[in-house]
Amino acid sequence: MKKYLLKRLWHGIITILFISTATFFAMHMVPGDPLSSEKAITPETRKALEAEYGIDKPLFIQYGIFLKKTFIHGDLGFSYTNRNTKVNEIIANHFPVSAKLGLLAIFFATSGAIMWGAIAAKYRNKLPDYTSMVLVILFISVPSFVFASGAQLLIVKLNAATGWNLPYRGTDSFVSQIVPAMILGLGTMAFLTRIMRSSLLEVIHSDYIRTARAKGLSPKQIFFSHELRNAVLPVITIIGPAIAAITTGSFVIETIFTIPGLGKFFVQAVQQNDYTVIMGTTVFYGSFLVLTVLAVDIVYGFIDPRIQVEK
Amino acid sequence: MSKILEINNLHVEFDTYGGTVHAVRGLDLAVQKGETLAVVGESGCGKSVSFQALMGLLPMPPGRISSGSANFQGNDLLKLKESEMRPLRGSQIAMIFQDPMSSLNPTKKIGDQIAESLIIHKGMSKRDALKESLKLLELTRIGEAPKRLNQYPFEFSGGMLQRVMIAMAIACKPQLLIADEPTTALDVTIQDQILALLKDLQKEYEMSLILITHDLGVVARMADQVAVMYAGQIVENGSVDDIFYRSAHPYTLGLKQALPNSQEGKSAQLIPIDGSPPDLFSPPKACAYAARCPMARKVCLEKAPLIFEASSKHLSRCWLQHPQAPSHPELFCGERK
Amino acid sequence: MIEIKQVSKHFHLSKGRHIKALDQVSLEIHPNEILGLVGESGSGKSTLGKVLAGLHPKTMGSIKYKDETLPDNYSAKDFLRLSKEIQMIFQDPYSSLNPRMTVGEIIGEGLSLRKVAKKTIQEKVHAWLLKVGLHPDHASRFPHEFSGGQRQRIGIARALIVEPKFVICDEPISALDVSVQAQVIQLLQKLKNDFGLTLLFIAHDLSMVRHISDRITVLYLGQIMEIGPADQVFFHAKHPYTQKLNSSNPLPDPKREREQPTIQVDNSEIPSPSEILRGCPFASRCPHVSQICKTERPELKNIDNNHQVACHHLDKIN
Amino acid sequence: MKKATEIPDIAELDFSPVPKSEAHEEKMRPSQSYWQDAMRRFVKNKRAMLAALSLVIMLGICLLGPLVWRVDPNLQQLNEALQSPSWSFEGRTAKVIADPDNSRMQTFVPQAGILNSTVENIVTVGLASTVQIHLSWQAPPGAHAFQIYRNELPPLDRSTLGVPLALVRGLEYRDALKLELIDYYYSIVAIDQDGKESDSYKTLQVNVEQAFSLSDAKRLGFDVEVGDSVVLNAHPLGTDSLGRDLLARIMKGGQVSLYIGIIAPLIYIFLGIIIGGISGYLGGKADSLIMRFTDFVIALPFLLFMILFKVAAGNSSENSINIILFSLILLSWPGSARLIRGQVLQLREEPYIQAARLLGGSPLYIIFRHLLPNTLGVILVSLSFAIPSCIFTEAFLSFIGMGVVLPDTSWGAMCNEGVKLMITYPYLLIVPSVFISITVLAFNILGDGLRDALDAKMRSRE
Repeated sequence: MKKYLLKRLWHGIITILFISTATFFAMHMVPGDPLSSEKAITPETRKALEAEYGIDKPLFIQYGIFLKKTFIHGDLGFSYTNRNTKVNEIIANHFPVSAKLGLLAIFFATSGAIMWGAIAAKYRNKLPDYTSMVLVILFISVPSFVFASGAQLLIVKLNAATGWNLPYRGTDSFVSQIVPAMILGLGTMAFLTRIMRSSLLEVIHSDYIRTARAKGLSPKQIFFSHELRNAVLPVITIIGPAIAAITTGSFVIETIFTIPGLGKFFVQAVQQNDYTVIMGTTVFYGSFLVLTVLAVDIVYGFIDPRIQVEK
Repeated sequence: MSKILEINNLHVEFDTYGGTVHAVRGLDLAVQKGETLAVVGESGCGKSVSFQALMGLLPMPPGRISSGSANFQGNDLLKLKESEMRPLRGSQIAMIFQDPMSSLNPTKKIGDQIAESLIIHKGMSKRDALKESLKLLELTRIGEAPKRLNQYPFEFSGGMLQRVMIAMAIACKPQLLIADEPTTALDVTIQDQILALLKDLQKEYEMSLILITHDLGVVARMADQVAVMYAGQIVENGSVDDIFYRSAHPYTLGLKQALPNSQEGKSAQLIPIDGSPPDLFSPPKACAYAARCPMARKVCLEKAPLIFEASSKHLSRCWLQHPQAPSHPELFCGERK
Repeated sequence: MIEIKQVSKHFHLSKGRHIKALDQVSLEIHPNEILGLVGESGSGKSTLGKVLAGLHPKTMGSIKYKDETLPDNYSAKDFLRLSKEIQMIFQDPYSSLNPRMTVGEIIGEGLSLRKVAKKTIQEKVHAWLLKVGLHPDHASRFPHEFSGGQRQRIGIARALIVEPKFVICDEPISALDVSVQAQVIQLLQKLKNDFGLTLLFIAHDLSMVRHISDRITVLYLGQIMEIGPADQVFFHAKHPYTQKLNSSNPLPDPKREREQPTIQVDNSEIPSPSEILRGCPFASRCPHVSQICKTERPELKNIDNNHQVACHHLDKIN
Repeated sequence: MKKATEIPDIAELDFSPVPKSEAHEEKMRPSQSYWQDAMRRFVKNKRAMLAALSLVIMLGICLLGPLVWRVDPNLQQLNEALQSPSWSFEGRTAKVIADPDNSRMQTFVPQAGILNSTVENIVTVGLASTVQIHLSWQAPPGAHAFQIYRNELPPLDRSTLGVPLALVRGLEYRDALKLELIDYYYSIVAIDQDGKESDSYKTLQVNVEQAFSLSDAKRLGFDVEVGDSVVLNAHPLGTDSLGRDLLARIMKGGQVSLYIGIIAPLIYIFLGIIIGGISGYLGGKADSLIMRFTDFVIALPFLLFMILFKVAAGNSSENSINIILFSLILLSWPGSARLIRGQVLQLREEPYIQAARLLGGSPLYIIFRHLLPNTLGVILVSLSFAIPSCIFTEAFLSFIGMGVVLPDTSWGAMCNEGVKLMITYPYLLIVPSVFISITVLAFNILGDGLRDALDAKMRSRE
């Protein structure tokens, strides 16, 4: 188990390095340099700025400095558009907002998927199954921004019609996060529902469930002590990628609902060509995702005994 | 001796896209207390399906029991409600399956899986059930039983898993154990061990044993009574010696002749059975074996054969057992001549 | 005809761990004989078949076919050249036929790869369909329309249409029903006589191997335990493992089974092939085991004409 | 089993021997290849056929539509802006009028006195058209200025006069504010010396006609004079804020969405087949090297890198469509390479491949004769799921402004434009959303149908 953990951790570190390198060089493919967009600056200021940002040095030295700053000092530099703000601060200020939203969405997606998937599998080829499968394919096919805009429109009209004051933007209260989180988790939930349904169907038809029935267990006992745990395993393996989908999906939701999360900030930075912020956010998100997938894998190792003992 | 289980006229059908498959077509069987009944037949003859239907383990739909009764200690198993059947399953009647690897839950500890039936049928506490599980595991002669209790199925070999299955099956001292091809997936030397174990446990617990198999060697080693199945019906039923030394049905005879003998010296040619079993979507009205039978007569293709008694308690579903039918030298025809 | 010398085959699992599927196996196969190869799962019997056919490169040793030393690693050209000599019949009649090809294409594949004229192929395919007991009309059908026994016959026709001299039968009957097994065995025996084939017959069913073979080789965990004439090995086995194998094998004869002395209780497990370090592989299960068995590997010793056994305690046991 | 009790007499039974040939006859169903069989299943699947039909319609609209609907999707007609969808396909005629002249303004000398009456004689000057509505009126004594209100419904009282348009210190007002083909109710309230609005008002109902100013007409390419009339386009799906026809834009945007959605998967699955196929077939070191690399690419956060590539290629580049295409391919091939490799690895061990090797089949022969035909089903299914996911990705990127840029458009980009005016003009968002959703939905259902028809695992379960 220890060996397995170390191996996985090592893989994770290499992947993060790869992501950083890819990000660095992708950013340096940009034609011109970040300062050319600045309004008229004197050669002296320009020199000073170049020195400040370190872009007067050869590319590979810049790369070395970038790696050293990023991984040894954990310093992602200053924003270009907002000179006095460190990228670290931006992340520290805005990531928690996104994280809260993402966690809520993941919770909503997984719990919903397990429930719907189980219901669909249990009533296979009956009405609940058909309805949930139609909804699943709808939720997979309709882009989240459509749902988000639609929901917002609905809330606005509802408020106008009833005189209520339901929140449709911002993060003032916990309530205001529920609708965005649900919409953010919708696609993932649909996807996971499908997996849950098919994995439960496979489990239901497996030999060991027949054994459990032959032992005289009741359907309820079989479901909770045999079927559920085995059926959830494949769902858990996909939670890593699902978290990735949800975190990146949050760009849109945050933009539409004007939630001041990191996603919205990233989109803004891209629109303003704020390179340090783009790079910093990418490296941060990339590392975050790699670590998340790693964490999910490790958790999986604890749940599935086959992995636990083998490695 | 008394009958512990009596199955009458069991019909099982499957609804598929291609039509209805008549998998079991009127099965009659009786098992005596403490004896071993072997049910032999080739794949697709309905032997496993019959007993899964009996235990209520058949997925329905597509499966369907269209008629029949099964008397087990005064209860008709086929008419019992699921909730009435449950207390019997695993405590009075237990079952073990062919593939021990897939028949155990891969994510549950062995000990917990054995303890489960003790907890539900005997109302034991988990602690007592685990203690009892250890005893059961030791009974199956598995090595290092205390350690095994906390392991998962993937850490076991096939033979050990089959021992676990057996431990699980005998946990509540059932009166009847149904073993569905228990050794087919195992190596010969391991099969030997498992068969010996089953034999010993049967004696010790005074269980009746129904052994479903396709291997005539296993039948010869284990059985008291034998039922030979073909195309969803029993074609011959008798004691193990009746079946092997006084085969009264051409199919039984065919099976024997298709196997190599074990006399020293040059062995005789194998005689294969031509053709393949009939399509059970539309089973033949007359004798199902007639198309492949080297001894077939016109009547076999026209009329369903009746059941004749070749000798005492030795039954055969074949027209050639008719008291006045022409005789064949290989086929045992009782005291007729 | 075939001379196998000290052939080993190791499979690498992960760093530093490997399985010795075959461990210094030496064996001769004579022209026009059927050599049976028995062993339990993990004994390496299928591996030996695949090494002989060139499907697995061998780790060590040499194989001589007629007078030619076969290459370690086969190229497509080697296969094409040797396809007239060595062919193989596979175990699983379901996965051994390409589901997207018609039966005619499958059987004719060997000929079309040699660029034989289409017409000739068609004629030969028809002839072979008849030879294996199928109908020429079946050529246009797909494998999924056939039963296991019929599929196995298609596999036999595919292997034999190129007229090989040596055919490796890798458990050709294990997946079949008893009545169908006899059909396939009979077909193989007939074809062997008609074409003067040499067969390596791999199976785990001792009775069947004894029935069809002239000689039997017993393999256990990648090593040969005993080789000898079929009846010698079956009725007068000298190696404790072969004896155990024989006594475990249930015979379709209730009287004999009742007579058989009940052997002492044995709960030993077959060790995993990666665990064997040195000594006799059967040492962990052998009732006659002594210190030497655990440290020294027994050599194959001639005890009779053509009968060889690898055991330290031959005299003590027999 | 029970012994028969009544045994028929031997005379009733025919125990004569059967000739061998009579006993054995083989029944076989008509032979069907894998593809025929799959096709039959697919055609029987009603949902999948419906999806296929809607895709054909969708492709027809986007590719053939522009041949029928000859409207320039980039044509901006500000006076046609933000028209709601209407199902009348008939063109509307519009008069061409002289360009509005804003220079002449009547001088207005306020009369002294106390404001105690309302404005008189409100009239329209010239043609009241969608170009302009010119009002003029007479001032009551004491009026120093006038407040103009406009409403789309007749006002009921002083408080329901509608939108205050302007405060005018003259006796005329020219209204050109988003005029539509409806009746307007203009109310004028006089204002006294102290800037206090009078309590009374006068209302005029104005009937608007469709018209074009001469210069607008010329700019749009009509060769006309004042007094002529031109035929205007109908807008079945309405127009956007710049007056561009939404139907034409949907067709154009659809071409882009479908182009990216179909070409990208075709290319990256092809790449995947080659890379995965080589990797799986070669095995060993080459395989683990290639697979390690694909693992890394898969680990890249997909959307972030899509955006990153876009930024790196220049955010406002003219070639925005191909940049998205390229980035999609660059980031998506590893998935299909892995899939194909898995298939090849699995198939490579199949006995029929080994049999083909034994018969002397070269690697190329084995790949084309055995491996590819057996992976084709999987490839087709993954393609049918890759297409909707690419359409989705493009829409997503364009929606956050990171995708297709002007002058090109796509459904996602149209949604992006639409969301800004969503509250007041919901159709701007709804129309492109519906097109995206239907297309993606249809592809997904089609993929499900294909998988059901082709998947061998599903077949054996039946």
